[in-house]
Amino acid sequence: MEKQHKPKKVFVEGPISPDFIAKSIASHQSKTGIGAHAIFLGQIRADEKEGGAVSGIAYTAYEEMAEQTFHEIREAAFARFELTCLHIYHSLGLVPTGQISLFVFVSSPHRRAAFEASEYIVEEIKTKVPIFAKELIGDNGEFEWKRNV
Amino acid sequence: MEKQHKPKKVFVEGPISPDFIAKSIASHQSKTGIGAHAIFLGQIRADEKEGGAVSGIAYTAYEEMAEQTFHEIREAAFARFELTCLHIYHSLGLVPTGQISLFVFVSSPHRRAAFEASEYIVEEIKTKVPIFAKELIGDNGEFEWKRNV
Amino acid sequence: MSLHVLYFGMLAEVTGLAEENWLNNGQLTVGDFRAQVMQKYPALQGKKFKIAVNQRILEDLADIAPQSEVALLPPFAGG
Amino acid sequence: MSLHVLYFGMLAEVTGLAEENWLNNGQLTVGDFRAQVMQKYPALQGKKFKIAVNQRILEDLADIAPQSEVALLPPFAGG
Repeated sequence: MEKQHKPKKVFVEGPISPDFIAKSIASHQSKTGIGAHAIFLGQIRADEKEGGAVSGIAYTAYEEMAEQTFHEIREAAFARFELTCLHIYHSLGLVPTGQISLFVFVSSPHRRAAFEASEYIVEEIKTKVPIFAKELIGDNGEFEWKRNV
Repeated sequence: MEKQHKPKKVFVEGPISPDFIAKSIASHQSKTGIGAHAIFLGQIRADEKEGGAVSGIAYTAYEEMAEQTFHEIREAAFARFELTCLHIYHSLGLVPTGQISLFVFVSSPHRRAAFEASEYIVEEIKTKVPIFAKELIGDNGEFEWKRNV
Repeated sequence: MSLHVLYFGMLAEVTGLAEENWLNNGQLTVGDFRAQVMQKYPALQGKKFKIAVNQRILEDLADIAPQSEVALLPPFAGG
Repeated sequence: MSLHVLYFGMLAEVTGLAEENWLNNGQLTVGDFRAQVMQKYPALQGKKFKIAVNQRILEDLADIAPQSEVALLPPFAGG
């Protein structure tokens, strides 16, 4: 990769709104080399636990290391796939059930690269980025620490 | 597949707006079994041709057969993957360069199924649905019929 | 027998029409029909197309039922 | 030497703090540090964690440079 991409801020406070996603899409309509966008959204499930249903997730992170790791994942994706644009957003703090905590937005001239990069990036995020998630359960202040498998 | 899904209208007149996509996402936030959305968007590229750059695509279709084929693709995807929701929208008529003509929206409890279904559905659409595309080139009324390869 | 024939995309430009009625004495296979339509519109020579009968793409050996809707489909370009 | 130690997620609950300074006579490997921290906080026994030194996850045999930032990272759960 000859071109280095400027590190971009990934973390946002609280849920990622559909309106934010729409604005991101709209801002790519002037890039007329793009033929395919692949978007991945992670949404908080109301999984049933012993103490009740999950009502939300509180995210924390080792922020500096996480932002650096996101940057490295982006660079690796640009090197590996033919991409025009790549944006990653992840929530910190509380994200209630049904809301979106991860937004991966990949754009390419062709669909093959968009699909492959989208999967690659999501898997890399799950395994490499130091983000921690406390699942809030029921109404009595119970919680459980989540882990990606 | 025990459950049959009601045929849904796929075709929309003209481009698919980012705002429409945002509304679709928002309407899935009450479905708290969903953990992953995979969205594919097809955007019109300004490819350079002999007579100039592509300025847009005019879509036509064998509409009845196309809607039936879309329905069959949806049923096959529900049978093959663990999906909560699946929506497909495709433009008819003129879609200018930079605008969106295809919106495939797959939702699942888990990311694996969402990714796989998204790719499967887009490939099926490209090869099986009788949609025809006239690429409009430059300013002199030139055009070229597009074909998926 | 009588068929209703539809032309799509570049094929409608070649034939100059979007649809027409098609009359024939006796049974037709898809292959028979393909030969007839290419004889009527020689400009179809060299064009790639599939034939759908009542919205199903059929091979040349298949019979066309009377009153069928027959469509000439150029290469697909959705997405 | 002196290190700055950070605890994240469930590990911060176990130790009761988010960060602290760590003093030691002489050189430490990651494995040495792991043993020390588990001695200081026995509740860390049985918890799964990785150790990052200056934001890089290192194996137990690696040396820790003086003045490093050392982080205890429980299982990741992004996405």
